[in-house]
Amino acid sequence: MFNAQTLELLISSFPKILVYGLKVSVPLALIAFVLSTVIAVFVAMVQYAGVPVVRQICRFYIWIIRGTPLLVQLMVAFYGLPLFGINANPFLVAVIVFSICEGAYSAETMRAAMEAVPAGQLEAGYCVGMSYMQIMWHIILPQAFRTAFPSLFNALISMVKDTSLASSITVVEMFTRTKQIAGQSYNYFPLYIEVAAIYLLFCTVLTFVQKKGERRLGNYGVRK
Amino acid sequence: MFNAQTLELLISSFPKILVYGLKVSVPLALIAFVLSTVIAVFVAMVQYAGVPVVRQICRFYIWIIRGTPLLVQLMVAFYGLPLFGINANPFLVAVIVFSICEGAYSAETMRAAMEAVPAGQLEAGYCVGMSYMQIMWHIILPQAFRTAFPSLFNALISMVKDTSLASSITVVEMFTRTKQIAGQSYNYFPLYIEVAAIYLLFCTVLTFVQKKGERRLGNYGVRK
Amino acid sequence: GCGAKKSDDHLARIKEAGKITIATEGVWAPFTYHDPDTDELVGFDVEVAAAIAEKLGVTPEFKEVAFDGGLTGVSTGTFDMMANGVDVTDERSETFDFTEAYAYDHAVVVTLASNTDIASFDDLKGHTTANSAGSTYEAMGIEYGAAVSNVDTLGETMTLVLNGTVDATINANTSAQDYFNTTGTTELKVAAVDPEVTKYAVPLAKGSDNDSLREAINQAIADLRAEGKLAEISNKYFGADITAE
Amino acid sequence: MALLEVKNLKKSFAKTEVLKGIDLKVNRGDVVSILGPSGSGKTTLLRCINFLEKPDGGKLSFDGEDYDLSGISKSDIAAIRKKTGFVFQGYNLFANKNVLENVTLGLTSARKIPKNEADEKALEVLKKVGMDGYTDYYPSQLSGGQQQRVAIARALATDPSIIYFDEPTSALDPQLTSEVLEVMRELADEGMTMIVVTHEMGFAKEVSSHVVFMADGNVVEEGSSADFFDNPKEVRTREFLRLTEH
Amino acid sequence: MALLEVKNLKKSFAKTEVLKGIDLKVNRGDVVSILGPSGSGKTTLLRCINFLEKPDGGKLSFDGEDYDLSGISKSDIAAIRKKTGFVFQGYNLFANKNVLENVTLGLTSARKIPKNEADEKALEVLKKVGMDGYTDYYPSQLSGGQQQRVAIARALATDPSIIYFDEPTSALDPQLTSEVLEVMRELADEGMTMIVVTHEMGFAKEVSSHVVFMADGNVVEEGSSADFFDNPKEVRTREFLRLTEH
Ligand SMILES: Nc1ncnc2c1ncn2[C@@H]1O[C@H](COP(=O)(O)OP(=O)(O)OP(=O)(O)O)[C@@H](O)[C@H]1O
Ligand SMILES: Nc1ncnc2c1ncn2[C@@H]1O[C@H](COP(=O)(O)OP(=O)(O)OP(=O)(O)O)[C@@H](O)[C@H]1O
Ligand SMILES: [Mg+2]
Ligand SMILES: [Mg+2]
Repeated sequence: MFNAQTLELLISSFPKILVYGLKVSVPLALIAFVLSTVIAVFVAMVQYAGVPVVRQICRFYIWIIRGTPLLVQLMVAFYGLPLFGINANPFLVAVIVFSICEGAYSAETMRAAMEAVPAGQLEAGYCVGMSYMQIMWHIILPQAFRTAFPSLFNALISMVKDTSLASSITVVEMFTRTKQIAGQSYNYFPLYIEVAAIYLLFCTVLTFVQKKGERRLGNYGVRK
Repeated sequence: MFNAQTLELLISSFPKILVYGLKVSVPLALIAFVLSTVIAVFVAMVQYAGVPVVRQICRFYIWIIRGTPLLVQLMVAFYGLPLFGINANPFLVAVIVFSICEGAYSAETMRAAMEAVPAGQLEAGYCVGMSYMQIMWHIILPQAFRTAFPSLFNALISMVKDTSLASSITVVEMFTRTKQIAGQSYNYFPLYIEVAAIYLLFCTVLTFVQKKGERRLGNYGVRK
Repeated sequence: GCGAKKSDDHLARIKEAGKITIATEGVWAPFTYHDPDTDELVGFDVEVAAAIAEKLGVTPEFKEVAFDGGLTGVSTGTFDMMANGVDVTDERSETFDFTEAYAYDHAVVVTLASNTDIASFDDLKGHTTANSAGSTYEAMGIEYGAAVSNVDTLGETMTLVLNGTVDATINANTSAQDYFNTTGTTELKVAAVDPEVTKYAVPLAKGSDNDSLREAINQAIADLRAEGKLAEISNKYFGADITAE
Repeated sequence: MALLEVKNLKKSFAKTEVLKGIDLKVNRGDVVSILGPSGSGKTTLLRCINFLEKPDGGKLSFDGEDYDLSGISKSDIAAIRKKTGFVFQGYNLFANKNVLENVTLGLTSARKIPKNEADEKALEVLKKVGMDGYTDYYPSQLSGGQQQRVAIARALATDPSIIYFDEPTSALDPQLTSEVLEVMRELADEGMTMIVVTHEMGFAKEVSSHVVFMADGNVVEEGSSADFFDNPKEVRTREFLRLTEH
Repeated sequence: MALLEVKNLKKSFAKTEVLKGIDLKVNRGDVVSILGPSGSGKTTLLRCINFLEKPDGGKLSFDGEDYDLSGISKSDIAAIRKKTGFVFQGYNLFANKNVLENVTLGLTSARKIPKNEADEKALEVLKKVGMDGYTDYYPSQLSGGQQQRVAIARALATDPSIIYFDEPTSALDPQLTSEVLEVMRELADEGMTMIVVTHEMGFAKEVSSHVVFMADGNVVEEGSSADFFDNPKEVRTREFLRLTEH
């Protein structure tokens, strides 16, 4: 299985696979990561503040999304939408579904992080005359985000790999691209190892960015 | 697509799918969860204690495993082992690979939870004459486990769904079973919705067990 | 465009749009795959579908998608049709309306060349096979009393046979031959051929909306067959004509 | 006329009544010390009059306006809070902001004062508490006494009519305590109105104009600082003063 | 012969020398108070002699055995720790164990004493600190004073030759402080050997037999308790005593 011909295949396919990682998998994961974080912050805030009805809706959202497979969510969104006359771009649908799905997980992370900010921070904000939203924006969210950051980044790293599910809705990303190439020669195994190595490369870069980011966000003078 | 015939299909397939959930997906996830937790505790402890060389090995393990897709890990294990003359049972391979993969993620969770136990707990243990391992066992690990429990359970809920990847190494679990049934009539969509509902059922039960478990583990008299 | 009232007839809508969307996997040689040299989507099904589109007077627009997604998309109208060596059974005909067959195939049993236990489908009883979940071949394996394992792709199935993990695999004769040709393996052989014929046809969503489209595709297939075009494509990819029964 | 007057303030948690009808009057320039055993409701009283807890009943008149404590509107709460300062026992400095930002945030964000004006004001009050050399330190980099002085500066920056202190020195060691008490003494001398919950008898005796002694949710005794310490009338007061003199 | 004698103990963190060569001698039955300003190295001293920090150099003789502080073996550390007790400023009770388990764990787990014997011993020491009614409470359900008394019971349970206290009352309010000091006074009366880092001048004066005053990593002055307070020799000592009398 591992001979000169395989080596040649690996070399020639490397750029082809890589380009789909850079063009599809990574952008998909990154955009969805940003959007999911926005969703997570909103959903976490609603629960933190205990907004009556909206809170229940958010719990329902988290329950449904965490309880069902991402693949099915993707298919429901992509093939279900046309039933309502909406013909969306598959990449767009993938971005939205990944954002919504990851948003549910990250919302729980953010909520826990917000609850870990001491209540005194909120009270002190009130006592200098700030409004609830001002306190959220300047005090609670920055501190919660710092706490949640490593977990959120972990989720991003997972998501880069999960993008392969998008093949069910016509999005050809890095993993499907690998299958295409492997399908030409039936030489799946070496190519799968190759794509794993490329994922590893991306994840190493992301881990590095995470470390930098953690330092950038600062730990507010706390010695570690 | 949704007609009387589909309804009949859904009803007749329900027990068939469910039984594969109870027989394969859930046991696979549960066994792997237990084993991965054992791995996680070990790996987290090695890092917490800063054991020289083993610590580097553990970091390497975490880096490789989190950086590569579970699917490829499964295939490397399953198709790679026979190259060394080992013909393992696919379910066993799946259990091992899921345990090792989840172990890497959970190790990070456990490590963070151990680091969150105040240093004074360790020092107080030394001061009453306990050994390092006694302190770990009686003091640090129970407290860390309590903190990590919700995250670990989240991972379990994800894993129940991820078991579907085991199909690539010949393990027929709930999702593959659904594909089999759908393949007879090519009526994928309704059956996918059905299997999603069954996943949701399992996850609801697990969430309930988690709540009970959290209460059982106790919060050591801390008022919430 | 949005807002404008859409025609109730699928064929009319396709003609109006000037294109037909065709779902295909793109990872299954020689039916639908990427040419190793040009990287273009090619294959028997791809060329047949393109020829059909030409007959309809529209441009083919291929959508590469996983098998389950492709069929789902056909049933919901996301794709107009699928060209992916979809084989017809009675049960599937209740979910989709199939056109006339454009190719025929036979199921074969593939084993190690050294295998002497299996010489017919009946010999499968008590042996292990591997196939993708939901495929016709999986059902056959079960029917003949084999213990069937599931994997995703043909390459994986063959690997399992080569490894000795399973005793045999059932697959389309066409696929098996292509695998032998592409990989040049001599360790495998066709151990048995099923006399029953497998029909490859185009699945369309159920409903009278599709009547005229099905008619048009049937006509296109008949014309292409009469013109010798189908045989030409078949010879190009299989080195044999599989388009006549 | 009194700056702040509380009448019949009541507050229960679940079944326990923590404040059983408190009356309190503070004139401009007063320094009122609140003493009392642990659990008597001192903190709860301060928190109620700044609405960190929702009072169950009572009247408040503040700066000439009358309010019903149990039914007060959000905008009234916001208005009152803009005229008061609060110094917590645990400092509660904003952990993600440096010293300067901690002091300016109440100005720039809550009062929309331009940044340069806010910085100027912040430096002025930080100087007053001797912390102007630490503007870019984060709270975690400061000692307890330094944090508490920044917290006082934060309260001062908004030019409040009154500042509430809840045991401002109880988390500090003796030396840091002296630093903070010194700052408070200066504020008193400058005529700042203050209510101070404290265990520091020395401070209560020397600095405050009035002393209120609470026990079990009631005001047991109150009076001028001199009267209270030299001539306590109630048995409970005497017992308390004896105990804290260990 | 001294129970514990430290000679020329040195300890640095990174570049800063925190202990610059400390000598300390404690006889059986002594109660030694260690005083000194914040940052003088008092906590570090206690932590070094119980090996919670690794000393850089110095000699220790303990219970008749001599050790080299910088090169002491793990088994010697374990042996010494089994004869000592430590009471932390922040209590450090085991959060996942109830009061009884907190006290018995050092017996059952570290010393393999049967559970029923350990329980008996635990009840005895809990009674001594007045906490025998709280055996099944968790630390988080107790007030600071109660927690500190349990911490003392935990240290007592193993029958140590000496107990080290690091500011045992500084996190407590005046009333809780009295409770804990009362327990320590009784221990002293019973002849327990103790080293107490404290800011409580009253305690140091009345209870301790010796006082050590530290500043900047050095012992500035030491002597009998009476001598030290009535007749301090060093300028720094006098300055310190004046400051803490605010
Ligand atoms: N959020 C709460 N829920 C329930 N009970 C509370 C709450 N806050 C305070 N209490 C109770 O109210 C009583 C008064 O508490 P408060 O903190 O006002 O006392 P304090 O006089 O400030 O005491 P200390 O001197 O210890 O600070 C106590 O018995 C306390 O347990
Ligand atoms: N782990 C550490 N790393 C670096 N410096 C430290 C560490 N622990 C203590 N120090 C420094 O050593 C010096 C002495 O600290 P130590 O805690 O022993 O003082 P202390 O006399 O107990 O003070 P306090 O009365 O405030 O408790 C201080 O300057 C402190 O900042
Ligand atoms: Mg209070
Ligand atoms: Mg100290």
